[in-house]
Amino acid sequence: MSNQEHAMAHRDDVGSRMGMWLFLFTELLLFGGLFFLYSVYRFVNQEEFHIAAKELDTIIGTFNTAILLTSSLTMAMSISAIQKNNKRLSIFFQLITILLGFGFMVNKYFEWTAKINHGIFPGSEELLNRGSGEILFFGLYYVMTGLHGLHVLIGIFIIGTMTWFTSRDIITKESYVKLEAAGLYWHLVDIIWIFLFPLFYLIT
Amino acid sequence: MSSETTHVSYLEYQGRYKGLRGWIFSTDHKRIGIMYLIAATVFFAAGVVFGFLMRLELLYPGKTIVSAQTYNTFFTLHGVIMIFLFVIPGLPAIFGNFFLPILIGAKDVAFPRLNLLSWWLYVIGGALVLLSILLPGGPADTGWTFYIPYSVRTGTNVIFTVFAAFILGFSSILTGINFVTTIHRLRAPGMGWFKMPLFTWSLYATAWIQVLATPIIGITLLLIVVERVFGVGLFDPALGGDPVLFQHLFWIYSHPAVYIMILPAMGVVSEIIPVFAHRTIFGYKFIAFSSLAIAVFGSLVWAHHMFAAGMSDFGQFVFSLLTFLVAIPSAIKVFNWTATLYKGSISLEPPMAFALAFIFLFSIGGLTGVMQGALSVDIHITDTSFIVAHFHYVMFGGTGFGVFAALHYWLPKMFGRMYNKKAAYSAFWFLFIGFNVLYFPMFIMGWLGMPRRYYDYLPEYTIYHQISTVGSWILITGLIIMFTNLYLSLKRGKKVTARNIWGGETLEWQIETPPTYENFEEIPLITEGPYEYKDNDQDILEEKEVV
Amino acid sequence: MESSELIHRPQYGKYILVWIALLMLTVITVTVAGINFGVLTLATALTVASVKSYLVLTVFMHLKTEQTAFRIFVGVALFFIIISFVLLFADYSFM
Amino acid sequence: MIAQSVNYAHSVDEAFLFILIVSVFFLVLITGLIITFIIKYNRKKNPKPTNIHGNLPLEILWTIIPTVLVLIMFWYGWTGYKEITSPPDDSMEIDVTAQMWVWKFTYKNGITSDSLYIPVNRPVKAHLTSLDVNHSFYIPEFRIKKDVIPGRKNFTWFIADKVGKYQILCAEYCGLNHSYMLNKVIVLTADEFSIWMQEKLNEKNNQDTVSADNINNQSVAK
Ligand code: HEA
Ligand code: HEA
Ligand code: CUA
Ligand SMILES: [Cu+2]
Repeated sequence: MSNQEHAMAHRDDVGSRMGMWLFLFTELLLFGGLFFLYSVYRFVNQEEFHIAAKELDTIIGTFNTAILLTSSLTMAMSISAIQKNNKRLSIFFQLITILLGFGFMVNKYFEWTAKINHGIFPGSEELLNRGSGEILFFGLYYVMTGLHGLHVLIGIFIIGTMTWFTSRDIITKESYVKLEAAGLYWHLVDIIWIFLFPLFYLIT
Repeated sequence: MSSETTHVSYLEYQGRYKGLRGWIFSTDHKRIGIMYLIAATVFFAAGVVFGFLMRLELLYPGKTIVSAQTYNTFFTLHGVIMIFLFVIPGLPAIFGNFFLPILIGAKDVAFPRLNLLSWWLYVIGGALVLLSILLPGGPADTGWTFYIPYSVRTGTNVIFTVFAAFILGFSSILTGINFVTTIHRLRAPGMGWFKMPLFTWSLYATAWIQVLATPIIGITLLLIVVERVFGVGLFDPALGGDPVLFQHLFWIYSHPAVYIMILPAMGVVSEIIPVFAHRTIFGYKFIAFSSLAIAVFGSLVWAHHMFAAGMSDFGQFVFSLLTFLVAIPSAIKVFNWTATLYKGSISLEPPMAFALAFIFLFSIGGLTGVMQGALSVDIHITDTSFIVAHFHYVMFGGTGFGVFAALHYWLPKMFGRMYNKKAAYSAFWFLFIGFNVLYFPMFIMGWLGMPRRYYDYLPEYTIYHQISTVGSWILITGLIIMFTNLYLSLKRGKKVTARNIWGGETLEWQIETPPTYENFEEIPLITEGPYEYKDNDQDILEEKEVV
Repeated sequence: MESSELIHRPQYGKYILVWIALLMLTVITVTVAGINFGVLTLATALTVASVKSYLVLTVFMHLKTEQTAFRIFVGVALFFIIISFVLLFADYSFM
Repeated sequence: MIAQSVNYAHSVDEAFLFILIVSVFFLVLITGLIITFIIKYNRKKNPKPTNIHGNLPLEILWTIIPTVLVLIMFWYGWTGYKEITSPPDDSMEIDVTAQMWVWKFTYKNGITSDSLYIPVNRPVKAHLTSLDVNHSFYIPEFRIKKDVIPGRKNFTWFIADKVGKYQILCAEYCGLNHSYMLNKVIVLTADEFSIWMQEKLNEKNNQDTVSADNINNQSVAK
């Protein structure tokens, strides 16, 4: 498109990253709204939040934290690799990142189904019989981890696209700002998990 | 690129696509601005019709033209359309898109394709709102505030409307991201922060609010959907939720949003006043910084919409105090604009008339806003038509007249055609008088205890309602004259080729009329501030003379 | 782009160190949560989470080596979240 | 100005009046200046404009003056609000229940009523409960309004100081018949009020006995 000419006439990597950071803020505040909800409800229903949190599996949570942290590492390394012009290694790291992302989701899947099999899901009879604090806790649990899971899936998709770009030499040593942006996104998803984890699994 | 193409105006320029597709797939900021103008006008027309019908209904107590349910959907649609489809995107998306890059000496915004995406999201969101009218269940009847629990209980198409607002939110965010990055990265060489035109400053402050506050309403509206579809109890009091918390989250965005609406209009006024006073602006830095101050303070006062909801006393105290402080930067702007007229050489062209009307109407709106900030007073007037009057004064008298001013100021530049000035003046007077006749009685009614969102009312308020309805007819007459005049000018108005129609000193007046596809043949080198008016004989510098 | 070359020196070693630190912090926070500290539990959990985020932000996300504007941006965003939070609790903590 | 029929109405109105006066002053000042400048520095009369970039003392002046004024306004509003929210301990307590789209008033002795009957010059504290969505309890002449929100324990209070009938409105949008969710406060003298209450009590006792009779009759019939 000739329109692109004047946009592409000069490339501005700093500008691209700046745009990405601004977008990350909107993601952060999207979750921010949920964190506001969480903190108010927790403040009002401290006891019941404690009781409810006991039912979440700390081991799965910890395991998933480790997975995401590791995936952040491989993501960062894939950028280093492309900077060193090591295309193969970069793709390798990206694939590992994707794999870890899927691992995270598989864990999530088992965690959620276990809860649902215990009859704990929004609107379930089991849950409605409990105190309102517990209803809120699990409501928030599903919404927040659900939204986070959705972001992991989106992240996987984006990184997948980047892998494809890398293999097609669209992302190269000279021009890798797209990969950086994908990385920023992935790290943000990680940061959100860093907060979700203690707030849901560790407050027993 | 050959020198030939550089001289083709953006209207005639042929890219990869031709005809209509050359517009709806164009990433040129100017074309996107025009497309926003067209789309916004369509949605705006829908909003106006609902407003007009509401006034008709209120002409007499009891049923006049529609049922209560229909009336309730009217004010909801009216509010949603006006807020999310008109005043929020209005100035930034139309005139910001068109002029921001030009004002800072750039060829386009930082992310042209994102810009196009944002337009598409806008149109899709708008279409969803209109679609909700046609679908079974009927349009939402919650008011534009979507307060829970009612918004979860009603059987109407709330999900649609809410989802539309969510999409529109993202459109707005993308515009914000684009503008912040553009202003940081694409200023022409030499254009320091304090050489930027004030419209740019106001867009910058606005863009930050768009980026930071909008996601909060995004998630809040999404939760309504989640609550309705999955029955997750997050706000439902039956499940332990807190409806007031919903209000907090709603207003954390929606109060700053009112500054998304007004800041760009203030920017427009700051452009127009020095041009038509033919002198430099008074207190440039104060106006620039007050935009930022409004953005910052504006984020801290949201709960003044909830003074009757039962917050803690400490909450009431803090939010009331902060509300009063947010009035100060606005006051600073008003004083500086007034001072800019001093010792000017004022020509009252149509844009100037609208800009001055803006100051007057916005002051009334703002000062009544200050009344609402006072706790004891607000308890009495909250949720009455006093509030309705307040926000029409600021949104319509403020932003609306700001848009009118911008239209009359920039349209000749955008299309190279001049409108009929006589018609413009008569439209102005109809609008100005009609406006006050329409909304001023609402202050009185409100103080006397007429609640808002009332389909029917007690007989003692009849007279005020009738005056108000007559006002709406005057206003709409003005509106029709104005739009007809502007529309006709595009078809057969006098051709304008002069670069500088009004004698402005900002960059858009230094390029061709209408602008070429690339805006600038060569990126200019900026050496001085935007409102220098070097030709004026005496050049009194800062702090030399007391007014 | 000159500056960005300079900013993004490949640094596997540093990344791995950070990764180890992050895992250790996770272990710490999980262990601490096991012991009952009362009110302090939440405080420690959040402090550890903040330290972890700081590491991710500065090293993985290169905030440390980006232009100053980026750090100001992050400051602005955090300020907005924190002040909103504080004001929200200006209502709720005094109910 | 709207009738004042409650103890603190005057302080609300005073705050309003103060802000109104300041506002009118500034509005007139600004409009006046604008019009004067338009006339005096018209293009025809004053073809040579003068550039004035700014004036620091003036900026400081017009920042400080509004700030001070605004703080005074705030204080007016806040002290008035304190009055509105601090009921005396000996208030008569009434439960107000809102439901789409009716009000119900329940007295401490179990008597219920559709309109709010209260004695004059006696503090009344109204506890507000909603059975469905948000409503708002509004009596313009009393300058009170408080949202009635499900799951929240809101209250409001007042001392009506004039006998008479006043309008109750619902001021928070609550659906179809929001604008018909009206009723009256009927302020009676202390004597009238106890007579009314006595009648209500008798009525209730009668009803109780009548319904008790009904049940007896039915069981007899069986
Ligand atoms: C463009 C939009 C816009 C703007 C700019 C404003 C500006 C302001 N608004 Fe308004 N407001 C709305 C749109 C806007 N508002 C809307 C839409 C609602 C209702 C939403 C709903 O419920 O549906 C609302 C409701 C609203 C309320 C809630 C009322 C209620 O529901 O109970 C309050 C309360 O404090 C308020 C206050 C203010 C204040 C203090 C300002 C200030 O920023 C004003 C500052 C300006 C001035 C003060 C005037 C200029 C200055 C001078 C002339 C100098 C002299 C001044 C002094 C000495 C003070 N507004
Ligand atoms: C900018 C916002 C905006 C605008 C312009 C208007 C315009 C009008 N409004 Fe308003 N109104 C709202 C925003 C707006 N409204 C909102 C948010 C609510 C609250 C909804 C709720 O309670 O949930 C409301 C509610 C509301 C009510 C109260 C309903 C109730 O509480 O029962 C009434 C009643 O009369 C009313 C009347 C009108 C009329 C007659 C018009 C107009 O029809 C008058 C005619 C319009 C014009 C003459 C032109 C204006 C032109 C422009 C602003 C610029 C055009 C430029 C371009 C398209 C480029 N509106
Ligand atoms: Cu009840 Cu409105
Ligand atoms: Cu507000």
